[in-house]
Amino acid sequence: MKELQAKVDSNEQIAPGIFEMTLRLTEGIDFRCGQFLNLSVGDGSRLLRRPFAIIFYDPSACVVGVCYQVKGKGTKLLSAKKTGDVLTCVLPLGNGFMIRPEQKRVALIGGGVGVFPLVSVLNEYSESDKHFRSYMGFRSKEYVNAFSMFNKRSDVTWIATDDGSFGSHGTAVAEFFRDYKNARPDVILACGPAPMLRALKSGLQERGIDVPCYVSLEERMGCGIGACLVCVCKRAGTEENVRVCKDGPVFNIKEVEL
Amino acid sequence: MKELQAKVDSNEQIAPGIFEMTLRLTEGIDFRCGQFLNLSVGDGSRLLRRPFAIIFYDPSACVVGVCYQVKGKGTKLLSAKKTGDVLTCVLPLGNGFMIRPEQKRVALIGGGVGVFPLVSVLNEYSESDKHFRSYMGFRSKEYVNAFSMFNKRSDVTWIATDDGSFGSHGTAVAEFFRDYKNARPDVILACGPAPMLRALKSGLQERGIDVPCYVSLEERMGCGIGACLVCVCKRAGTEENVRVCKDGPVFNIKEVEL
Amino acid sequence: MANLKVDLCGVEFKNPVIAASGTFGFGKEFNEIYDISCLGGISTKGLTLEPRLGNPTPRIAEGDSVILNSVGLQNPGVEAFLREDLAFLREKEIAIIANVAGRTLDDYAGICARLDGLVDMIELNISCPNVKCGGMAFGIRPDSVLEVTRVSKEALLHTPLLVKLSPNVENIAENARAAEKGGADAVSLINTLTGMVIDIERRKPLLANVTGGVSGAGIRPIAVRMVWEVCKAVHIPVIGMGGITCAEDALQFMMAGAAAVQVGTANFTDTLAMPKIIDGLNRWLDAHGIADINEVCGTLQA
Amino acid sequence: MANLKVDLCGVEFKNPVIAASGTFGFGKEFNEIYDISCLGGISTKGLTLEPRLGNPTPRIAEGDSVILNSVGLQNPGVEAFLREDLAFLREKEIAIIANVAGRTLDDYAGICARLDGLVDMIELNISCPNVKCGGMAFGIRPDSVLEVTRVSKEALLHTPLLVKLSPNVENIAENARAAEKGGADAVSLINTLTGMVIDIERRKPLLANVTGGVSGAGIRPIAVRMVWEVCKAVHIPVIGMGGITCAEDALQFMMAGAAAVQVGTANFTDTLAMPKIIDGLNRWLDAHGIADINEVCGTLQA
Ligand SMILES: Cc1cc2nc3c(=O)[nH]c(=O)nc-3n(C[C@H](O)[C@H](O)[C@H](O)COP(=O)(O)OP(=O)(O)OC[C@H]3O[C@@H](n4cnc5c(N)ncnc54)[C@H](O)[C@@H]3O)c2cc1C
Ligand SMILES: Cc1cc2nc3c(=O)[nH]c(=O)nc-3n(C[C@H](O)[C@H](O)[C@H](O)COP(=O)(O)OP(=O)(O)OC[C@H]3O[C@@H](n4cnc5c(N)ncnc54)[C@H](O)[C@@H]3O)c2cc1C
Ligand SMILES: Cc1cc2nc3c(=O)[nH]c(=O)nc-3n(C[C@H](O)[C@H](O)[C@H](O)COP(=O)(O)O)c2cc1C
Ligand SMILES: Cc1cc2nc3c(=O)[nH]c(=O)nc-3n(C[C@H](O)[C@H](O)[C@H](O)COP(=O)(O)O)c2cc1C
Ligand code: FES
Ligand code: FES
Repeated sequence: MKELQAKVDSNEQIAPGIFEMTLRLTEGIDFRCGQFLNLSVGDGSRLLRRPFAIIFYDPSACVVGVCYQVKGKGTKLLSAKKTGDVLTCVLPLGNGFMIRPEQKRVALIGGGVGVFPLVSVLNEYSESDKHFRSYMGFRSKEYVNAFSMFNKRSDVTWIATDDGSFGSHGTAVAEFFRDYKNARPDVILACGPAPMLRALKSGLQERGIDVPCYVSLEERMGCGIGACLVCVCKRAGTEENVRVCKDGPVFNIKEVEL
Repeated sequence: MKELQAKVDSNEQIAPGIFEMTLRLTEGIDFRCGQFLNLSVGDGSRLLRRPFAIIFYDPSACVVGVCYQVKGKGTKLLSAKKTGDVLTCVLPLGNGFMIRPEQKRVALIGGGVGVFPLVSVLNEYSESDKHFRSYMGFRSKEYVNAFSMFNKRSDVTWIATDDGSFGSHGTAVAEFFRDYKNARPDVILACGPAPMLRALKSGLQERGIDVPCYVSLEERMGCGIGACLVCVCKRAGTEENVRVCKDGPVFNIKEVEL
Repeated sequence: MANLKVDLCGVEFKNPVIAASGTFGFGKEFNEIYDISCLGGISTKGLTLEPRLGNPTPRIAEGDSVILNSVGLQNPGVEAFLREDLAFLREKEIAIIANVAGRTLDDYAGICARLDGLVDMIELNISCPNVKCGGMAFGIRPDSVLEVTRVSKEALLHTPLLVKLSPNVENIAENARAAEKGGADAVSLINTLTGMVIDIERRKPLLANVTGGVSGAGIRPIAVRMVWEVCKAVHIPVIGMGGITCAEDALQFMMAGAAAVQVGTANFTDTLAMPKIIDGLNRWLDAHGIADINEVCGTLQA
Repeated sequence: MANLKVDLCGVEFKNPVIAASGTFGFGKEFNEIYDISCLGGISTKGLTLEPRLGNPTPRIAEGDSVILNSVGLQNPGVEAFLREDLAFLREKEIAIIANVAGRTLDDYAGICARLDGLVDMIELNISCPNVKCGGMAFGIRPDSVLEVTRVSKEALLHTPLLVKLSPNVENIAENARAAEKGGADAVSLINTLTGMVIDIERRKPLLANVTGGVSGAGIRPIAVRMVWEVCKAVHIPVIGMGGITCAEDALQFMMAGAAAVQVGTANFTDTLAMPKIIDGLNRWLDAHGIADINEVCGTLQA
């Protein structure tokens, strides 16, 4: 966990309103898939950094990649950055995804920008003996291309779109359960909007599926490093909070209230 | 007087802490020497624009030039701008310098960044029958180069530096009075810090010199266009204020309290 | 295109976007940049019975996303306004709000009587923090808010009375209720917060007046909160302001309950800020399929 | 290198730069980024007698050069702090200020008694605007400021008492005098201003708690003004804060009369903000040939 300068290497639109940015860091980091960074947006009026999943890290060049969707003022400002502009970031943050050696069959379930943290899993395990099946949900066809990198490394990819303009009409979670019998995953990794994760949790419960399932959460953040208690969510069944930025963002789906 | 987008064409350091910036406007303007522009500094946290003298305007390309010294946060931000960055500006502002046809011999007295508005006079009258004598004061030698453009077009240039590291040791006003008998100007145009202008005013009074003398003033500004009454100074001998941005920045030295 | 017309106390505004007092003069200068007849209205620079010179310079300083001003009440006096500026504004067919101030209750009564029937609305500046023996005193305590409102209202037969509230108070809703009780037809808020910037090299305040009024984008969350509190507290219309820079900002104030908004400092940052806000409101309403801006007001769920 | 040491009520600070309560936890996380023993001190996250869960999320929103938070008083309780965090901070050899809050006068007395002699200073948070039946009530009116200070002071035999003032008041100098009268050894200010941001798409407040505390660079001019007013009003030391981002900002507060400063929101914008401020103070003093930071305090000419 360091505060580093990051020089913009590239910043390109890869789908409507979705950008891929690569950043050259002033020094190397230890990175594990599922971790994120907290990035300044390069304007004095924005006091908070923006958290984004690190989708890859190239240790030889000290380059990290993120993909972000333009939503509000900060990501709008980011989208105008040019090669050579200097930002600052704190990274790597959070616990990241863990796949135990004996977990060979991995299900990845992602919705919207929630697919990005999962991309880093595929990157990290690209040369491993894991078998991936991916279930991805998007708003519509145009967004699918942004995630084509996804297709390359997983054994099977199921795509669903909200409007049916690509793949099946529906959700990633529905696709996952449809394919469940064939997939028989040893571990499930998921990331996406809260309703999606809730549907996954209740789906698993209803079906009595007890496969380990880890989800990566999003919360608005202050410090991003665990000090300010801004980004909490409740530990399920307790009167205790966990910090998404430090104790997460990856939690066992049973551990947290969604 | 318009609000226009201005694309940075160039932005280069020409002396320690002094930059020349050229800006390409989205449309043409009517410009007279001594007028200024009010320029955004390209950061959301700075709500006020910065006023700078327009040192030249190229109507064929809709390009204006300014020279600025890095003083505070805004000019610091400006100095980091790169070719292609887009700012906004309001221009042309103020009344500008007027030289009547019968005024042939013109004395220009400038101190520090106050030389810039005078540069625009030389540019505007470069092909005219006017004879210029310039008296320029700088902090030290390194700053003189920044103003070398000045040398080219005036018939005689006297340079003074605070520390004597170039030209004579002293002030532009002292040089002017030393040369006064030879110069016999028909009109005097001056710009510089308040103490310099005050020395000029009292020097003229003491010597009973009644040649028309115009000075360009600086005041902190809000709107820059005459609406907010932030930038006033007092009309001499009255209980009335004038607005530097709209009624000036050029005033008859007798008209205003310095 | 949606309806942008709003009605406040029987005065019609083409749209809810009004130039805030002190940042727009009497409209002539901005009219050199764009035709100001597109605006909903203008609140004039603060007028007094006699001409005033205002405070010494420097009168402006800058913070992060805020500015500070200590212009004070420099103005040509109410007679000069009537003689030289009113006709021009009338031609523009926008609602004219005369912002007025005074040192004494008599001053307020006097200037209200003089302007009665000549402008569309009168806005009492009881909160200008720059003039020592005027502004501050009236605007802070509920009892003096009530008092100055009452005497001003009594001087008015034809023109609705707007009272502009200061944010430098303990409980702005209480002051709004005092204005309502005193007979205000509407309230506007917020005026500037009191602040100070120090020039550390000279070890002196940057403003010649030592302190000044803080305005601009940075104060918006404070202003929105206060407008929301006031809208819950009174039954008269509320005009919201403080850091509005775009249509989305204006909508925050309107959802909190404001019937119209004023735009001040943003005019400095972008001389075209107000036409852009009006345009932005139109586009936002269209994009959301809303036919009338009035449908948005006070729709906050909180 | 100039002397940066400052002494407040007999407590020595290596330098006048202190982490502000709530933005720095108990120091462990920032210590993963830099060795926090370089700091002058730390004010802990607000502690209560029992653990607290705080407010619902989202707990943070953004404005222009400001943020809003509604964390509320989430904290592990004073016992957990003593058990798990105090020893770590002691090792760092920085001044430890325990920021404390409560719902009742007894709460304040109780937590002060529990911490007496165990920390270097106790900072009463009587101004946290987020907890409905706690914070706000005590910090607004001079009489209740005096009361809560008095009962807290009576519970303390060994540890100096710092009272942290709310800016959401009519006259902060009066509240400072009340704290002084109640026995405060020092005062700190400002806590956050109350604000609100509306999500216009959902027509709901962005913060689950509806309103939140405004902090960050944008509030600095308001904070400097208040610190200056308080420094003129009391004889006890003042710790200034509100929007400090760099050494030059800190110097504004110190010239206005503050003996030390706290840095909050800037830690989010730049995790290295505080070491940079300390470094900047050193460089500024050297560049100006000043041998001791204490020579700067209260030197404003106004
Ligand atoms: C751990 C984590 C990883 C993320 N990874 C990605 C990613 O890889 N790609 C991607 O496109 N998005 C990702 N997000 C969401 C992303 O952080 C927000 O979309 C972004 O911060 C919005 O910023 P803005 O300036 O556009 O919005 P604004 O509304 O202007 O932001 C205002 C404030 O709210 C915060 N905020 C707004 N929306 C969110 C959100 N959904 N989650 C958290 N904070 C928010 C901002 O960070 C900022 O502090 C991630 C969020 C978290 C917490
Ligand atoms: C009509 C006019 C023409 C000018 N022409 C030039 C020029 O050609 N070249 C040049 O280098 N400078 C010129 N100046 C001065 C220049 O505007 C300031 O140096 C500059 O605004 C400082 O900005 P900053 O962000 O560095 O300082 P900051 O201190 O960060 O600025 C804070 C605020 O104060 C204002 N301000 C600070 N110093 C001055 C000043 N001396 N005069 C007016 N406003 C000030 C800024 O505009 C800003 O609003 C001119 C000023 C005026 C009024
Ligand atoms: C330069 C300046 C002058 C002002 N003069 C007045 C005034 O004369 N009367 C008044 O009621 N308010 C005055 N104000 C306050 C504004 O009308 C408005 O209430 C305040 O600036 C907040 O809005 P904003 O953030 O959009 O600027 C002035 C503000 C500025 C910036
Ligand atoms: C996330 C957050 C949490 C805070 N929690 C507390 C708290 O528990 N107790 C307290 O006295 N102040 C608290 N504050 C207020 C700060 O200590 C400080 O007074 C305020 O933020 C102004 O300083 P700044 O502008 O440097 O942040 C908190 C501020 C923030 C941003
Ligand atoms: S963002 Fe500060 S604790 Fe998570
Ligand atoms: S800056 Fe507004 S009148 Fe000159």
